[in-house]
Amino acid sequence: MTTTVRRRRIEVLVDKPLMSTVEKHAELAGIEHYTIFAAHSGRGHTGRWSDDQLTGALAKRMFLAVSNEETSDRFIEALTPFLDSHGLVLFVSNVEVVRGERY
Amino acid sequence: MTTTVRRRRIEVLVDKPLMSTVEKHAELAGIEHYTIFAAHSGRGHTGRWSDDQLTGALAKRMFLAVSNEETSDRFIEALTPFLDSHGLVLFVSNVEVVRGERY
Amino acid sequence: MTTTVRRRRIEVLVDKPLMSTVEKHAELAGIEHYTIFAAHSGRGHTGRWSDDQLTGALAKRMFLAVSNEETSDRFIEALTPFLDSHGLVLFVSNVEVVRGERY
Amino acid sequence: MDAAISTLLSPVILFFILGGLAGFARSDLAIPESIAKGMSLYLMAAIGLKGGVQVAEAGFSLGIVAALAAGLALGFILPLIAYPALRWFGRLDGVNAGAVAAHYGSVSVVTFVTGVEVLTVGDLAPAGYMVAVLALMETPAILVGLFLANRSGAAIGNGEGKGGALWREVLLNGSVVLLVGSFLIGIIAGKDGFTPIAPMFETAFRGVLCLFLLDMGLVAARRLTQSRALTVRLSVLAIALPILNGTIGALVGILIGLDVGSASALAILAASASYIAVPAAMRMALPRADAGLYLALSLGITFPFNITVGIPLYTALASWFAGVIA
Amino acid sequence: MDAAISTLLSPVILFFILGGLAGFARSDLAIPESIAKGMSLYLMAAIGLKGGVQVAEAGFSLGIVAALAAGLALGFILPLIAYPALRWFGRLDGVNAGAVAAHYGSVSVVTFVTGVEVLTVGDLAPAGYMVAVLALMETPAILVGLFLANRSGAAIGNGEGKGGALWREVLLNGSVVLLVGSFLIGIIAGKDGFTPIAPMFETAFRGVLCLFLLDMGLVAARRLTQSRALTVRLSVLAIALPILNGTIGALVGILIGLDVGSASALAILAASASYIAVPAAMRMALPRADAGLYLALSLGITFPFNITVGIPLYTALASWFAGVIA
Amino acid sequence: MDAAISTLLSPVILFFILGGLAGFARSDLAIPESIAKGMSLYLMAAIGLKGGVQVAEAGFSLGIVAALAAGLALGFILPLIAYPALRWFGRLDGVNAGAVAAHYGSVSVVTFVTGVEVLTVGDLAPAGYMVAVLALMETPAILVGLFLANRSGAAIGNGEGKGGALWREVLLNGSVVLLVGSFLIGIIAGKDGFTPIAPMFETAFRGVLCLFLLDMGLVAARRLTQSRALTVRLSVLAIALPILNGTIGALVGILIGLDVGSASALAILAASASYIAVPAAMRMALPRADAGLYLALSLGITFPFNITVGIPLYTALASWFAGVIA
Ligand SMILES: Nc1ncnc2c1ncn2[C@@H]1O[C@H](COP(=O)(O)O)[C@@H](O)[C@H]1O
Ligand SMILES: Nc1ncnc2c1ncn2[C@@H]1O[C@H](COP(=O)(O)O)[C@@H](O)[C@H]1O
Ligand SMILES: Nc1ncnc2c1ncn2[C@@H]1O[C@H](COP(=O)(O)O)[C@@H](O)[C@H]1O
Ligand code: NA
Ligand code: NA
Ligand code: NA
Repeated sequence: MTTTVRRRRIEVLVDKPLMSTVEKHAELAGIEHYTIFAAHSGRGHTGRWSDDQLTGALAKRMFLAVSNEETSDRFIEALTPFLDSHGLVLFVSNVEVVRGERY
Repeated sequence: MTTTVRRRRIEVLVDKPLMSTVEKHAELAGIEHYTIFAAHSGRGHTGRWSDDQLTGALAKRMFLAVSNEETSDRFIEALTPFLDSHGLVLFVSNVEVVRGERY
Repeated sequence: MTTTVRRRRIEVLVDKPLMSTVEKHAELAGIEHYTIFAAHSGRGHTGRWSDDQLTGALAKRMFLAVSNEETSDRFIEALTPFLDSHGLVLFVSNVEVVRGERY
Repeated sequence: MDAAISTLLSPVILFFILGGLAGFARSDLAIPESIAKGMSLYLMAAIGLKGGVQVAEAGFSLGIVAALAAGLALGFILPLIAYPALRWFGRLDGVNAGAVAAHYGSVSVVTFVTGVEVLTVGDLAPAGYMVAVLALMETPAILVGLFLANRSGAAIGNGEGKGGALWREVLLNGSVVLLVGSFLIGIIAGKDGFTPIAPMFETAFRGVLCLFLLDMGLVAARRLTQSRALTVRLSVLAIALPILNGTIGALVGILIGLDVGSASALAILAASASYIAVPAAMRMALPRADAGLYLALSLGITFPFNITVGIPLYTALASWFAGVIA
Repeated sequence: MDAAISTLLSPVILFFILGGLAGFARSDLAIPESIAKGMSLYLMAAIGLKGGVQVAEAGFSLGIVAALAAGLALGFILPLIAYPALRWFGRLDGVNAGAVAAHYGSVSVVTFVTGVEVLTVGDLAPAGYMVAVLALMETPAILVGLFLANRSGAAIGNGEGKGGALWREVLLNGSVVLLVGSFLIGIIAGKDGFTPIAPMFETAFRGVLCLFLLDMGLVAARRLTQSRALTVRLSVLAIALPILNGTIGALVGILIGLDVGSASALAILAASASYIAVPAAMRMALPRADAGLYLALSLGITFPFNITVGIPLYTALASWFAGVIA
Repeated sequence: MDAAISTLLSPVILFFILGGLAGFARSDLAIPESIAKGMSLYLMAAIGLKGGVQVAEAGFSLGIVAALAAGLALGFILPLIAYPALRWFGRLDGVNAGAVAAHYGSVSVVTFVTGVEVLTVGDLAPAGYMVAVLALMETPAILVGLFLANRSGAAIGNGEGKGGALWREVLLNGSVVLLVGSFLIGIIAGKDGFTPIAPMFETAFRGVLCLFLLDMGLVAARRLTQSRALTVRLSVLAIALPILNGTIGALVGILIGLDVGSASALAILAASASYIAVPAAMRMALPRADAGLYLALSLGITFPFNITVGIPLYTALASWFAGVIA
């Protein structure tokens, strides 16, 4: 059987215009590889929203990175001050990966 | 280190025209915040599909919400009758969040 | 309460032109149902990328399947030789599902 | 015969064939979904506007009422014919038979649009009000199909979906709203109001139709190859039903006194199978029905048949009936 | 009055109304986002090009300088009027009041484009350089709005976003770059260079505007129904502010010696509220402001008001001021 | 010289420069991907149709055979020249050198389209059959590039991708299918069949090209700034290779007896580097090659060079060779 090791999966929901803040702190914390997904719509404290490419103000993205515990802790620490001011939604969970040395 | 608490991550794959059922039950169960993603394509018991915006009949969405155990149980319970009739695919897993009181 | 059982959630980040390899091995390993999402952008060892539909060469997809341990192990085993050559990124984690016999 | 061949050799149809061939050969040629959707909306707005302007020019006539009534009647009756054929000859269960029957009772905007193009080239341009008939025929079959599926015991989505959302989907379906709305705008604006926007909605029309049919060819081929539930019996029905419905439509059109062009248009409407309004409604109301199946039948078989063979056939039938009756 | 009614009955406005009705009825009619964005970019390129070509034809004039200066001044002053109204009458906190004020001080390209269409039909075509005024008026209000929001104590994004990204967003905003760029291309290319591309940018213009306004109607209705924070007081302001700003704009335009058409265009610019450049900048600089709210006000109320009632109103005001002063 | 400057000042090229400047300044101006893809498909269909109609008018000639043979030969030979240059001067490994060589041996549809526009304005319109040469030149270089990369020891995707999927990608690539298909439709439809769809495919052509090149400017700037592997040596090659290939193409064109316009078109094809068919095939067959690198070279450097400097240069070369030889 292929051996796997445990790593941390970090996901951050963030407004499109504020993504650069998340990316900057990811890179500072040592997260070099990440993937971004576009959200379609949702509901939050100001009601229903859906991405209209026209104004761009309501678009949301999902930032996804898998990394080791240390790096992920550093990243979470760095983002914590922005959770409220930037309305970030951050989840962390465990995943197993093959070739653990890459993460 | 930033303290995190355990919450439940609920994901539901659902046909686009049936999403309103999932949203209604989410709101009834007390899930006020959620995010929806568009799926691109896939394979199920009727074969390969891919979202063509033309007919709209084959589009699928992913509903994602993070909430506490109680709310998530209520939501799962409410959706269970629709799993078969609406072809829903529902997963639950654990995540850690900062600022646990918000979920 | 609705009873749930533990299953494996497998996610594979893969270049769009190489998706067919992943799908082929999924089907060979017995994964009959899966869903694919389009990634928006990201950062890897060759730098920043974002999906431009024009060349299509930089588009990435996320393959997602939930299945039982045995099938998922078989699939991971089959994909391992391609992790490096095809630049696949593969994560596995635990999820709970209702109607476990379907997965 | 000559007309049929010249139809097949017009760029509009050739692009459809190109798309179909590329799709079967599994070329990676693909038109972005949003572009296809945009072109589809454009075609609806254009056909609606032009129909409205024509009605504004021609004024009200009794033919309008007769055609609307005939269309409405066909919308209710055709699924009642299709359903038993699908159940007993096609061997479908009640839910799937009801869902497919709804598709064949309703109409395909693009089949109509292509038909109008072909008829216009052949000097048989149908009356402008046929656009209103098109809009009217979109929904009745949905109700009949759901009724038939329910009778067969399909609990519609556990009591869900029966509510407002479904009714909104049925009555305020995007294509119905856009067709009816543009038709009314055409009537209000009239020829003078239309002139400034004509370059967009008239001059560019055929070119857009070419590119749209290219995509439809690709989509039709994909639907056909991806479906798992398609049987020979069902494929036979996907050709027999449009021929039957088209014949009925042509006959009814001539009997109620429509000109040959308008009767042909009615036949094309009757023969066409929906692939926009009905699939969306069925997905909502009958989630257990196999979407891959009804799209394979309506988009994968009936649509190509109508575009290539059906349109000239129904036109010939309408001319023949007109000759016999006159 | 007649002019106002004929405006309301032109296809361009009728499509907007159709979209609004469909949106309120919650029809599933929807134009793909990317198509809407594409049409919006097209409209900007077209209006920029045409303005540039007109300036190349008409040559440089003192009117240009006066109009640019007036536009710039309005961009700085209008948010200073809107802010106290939003805080005290509208009962918004400082951050939201600053964000909304920025929208009303800036401009809406599509309101301008629709206004130019209506004015041109009424033989009051504004000068080509008004496009430059449009571009110039997009950003000053953003700076004033941010200043006001900050004074009220809103730590802008924790010190983040103040940096290069925000400035780039403000100064190199896509719509500003495209407008200014196309304007310059129009000046360089002149009438001769424009002729070969005119079929795309001139002939098709109104048709595209119809479809785009259909989408704007849908979007406006959605914004209005989805917002939670909309109050009666704010809704009143979303109509009072454009009337006030439009009156100021018309007056200033006539006072600095613009012809009635150009003064009307300046009034339309002053009255219009941004929904592209400003929302994006506010989301970045004031993430705590409620995006649903400012879009509901600018897109959901002010935009429809301007398109249907405002444009003829501001034109009438400009004509009246011109008469009084002459 | 004059011709070169007037080329640079045409709106088509100015929009490209605008896009490039906006991209370098990191403006948030962006054209939705699906719109860009749609315009790219439109341009292919239009150029294919027009080429086909011209061939239908002009009839078959020996020139066609000569041009096709020359194009095929260039497609096989040019990568064999590029590969050693990339390995030894550019210091790339075998896999990347093979992948990049394939790009330079293949062709860019938009460079060709822009070239035809420029040539037509300068009264040097190339023959319609050059579209067939364009289609024929898309794939041979892919085979040669893969052969070279493999010789250097790159196990292609672990034995995967060698199969049907890759061959389908290479031979049934969307752009090849659309070009060849539209070309054939143009031949079948002829001038009479083309007239009704000409407003879409001919009149609007240049306008669409403007907007598409705006996007290409943005994309080129992004490719250039995002790549990590770009070196000075490789950048030199990204300009030297098109000059060399263009010179060869112009010479070959004149030697086989093509008119100056067609020879210039062959030169432009030879000089251009693929950014649609080849990147997709390389991603599949050589997943370890750096996609950021080959796109930076072909889209970020060679494409802008050809659009602004290359096209007039190769045309001048072809004229000069024609004079020398005559
Ligand atoms: N618990 C959650 N689960 C999933 N998505 C969420 C959650 N909380 C917030 N979001 C998303 O983030 C957006 C902003 O959240 P809020 O700041 O709470 O309005 C919402 O509109 C949702 O799309
Ligand atoms: N185990 C699974 N993992 C991921 N996606 C699934 C799974 N089961 C079903 N799906 C998705 O849900 C769709 C409908 O599933 P089914 O009802 O099994 O045909 C499929 O086409 C997939 O896209
Ligand atoms: N650890 C990771 N977490 C999330 N996405 C990743 C990760 N590693 C790689 N990726 C994605 O996969 C792409 C290719 O990765 P690489 O092969 O490392 O260049 C990157 O551009 C990312 O989008
Ligand atoms: Na029918
Ligand atoms: Na304003
Ligand atoms: Na080349």
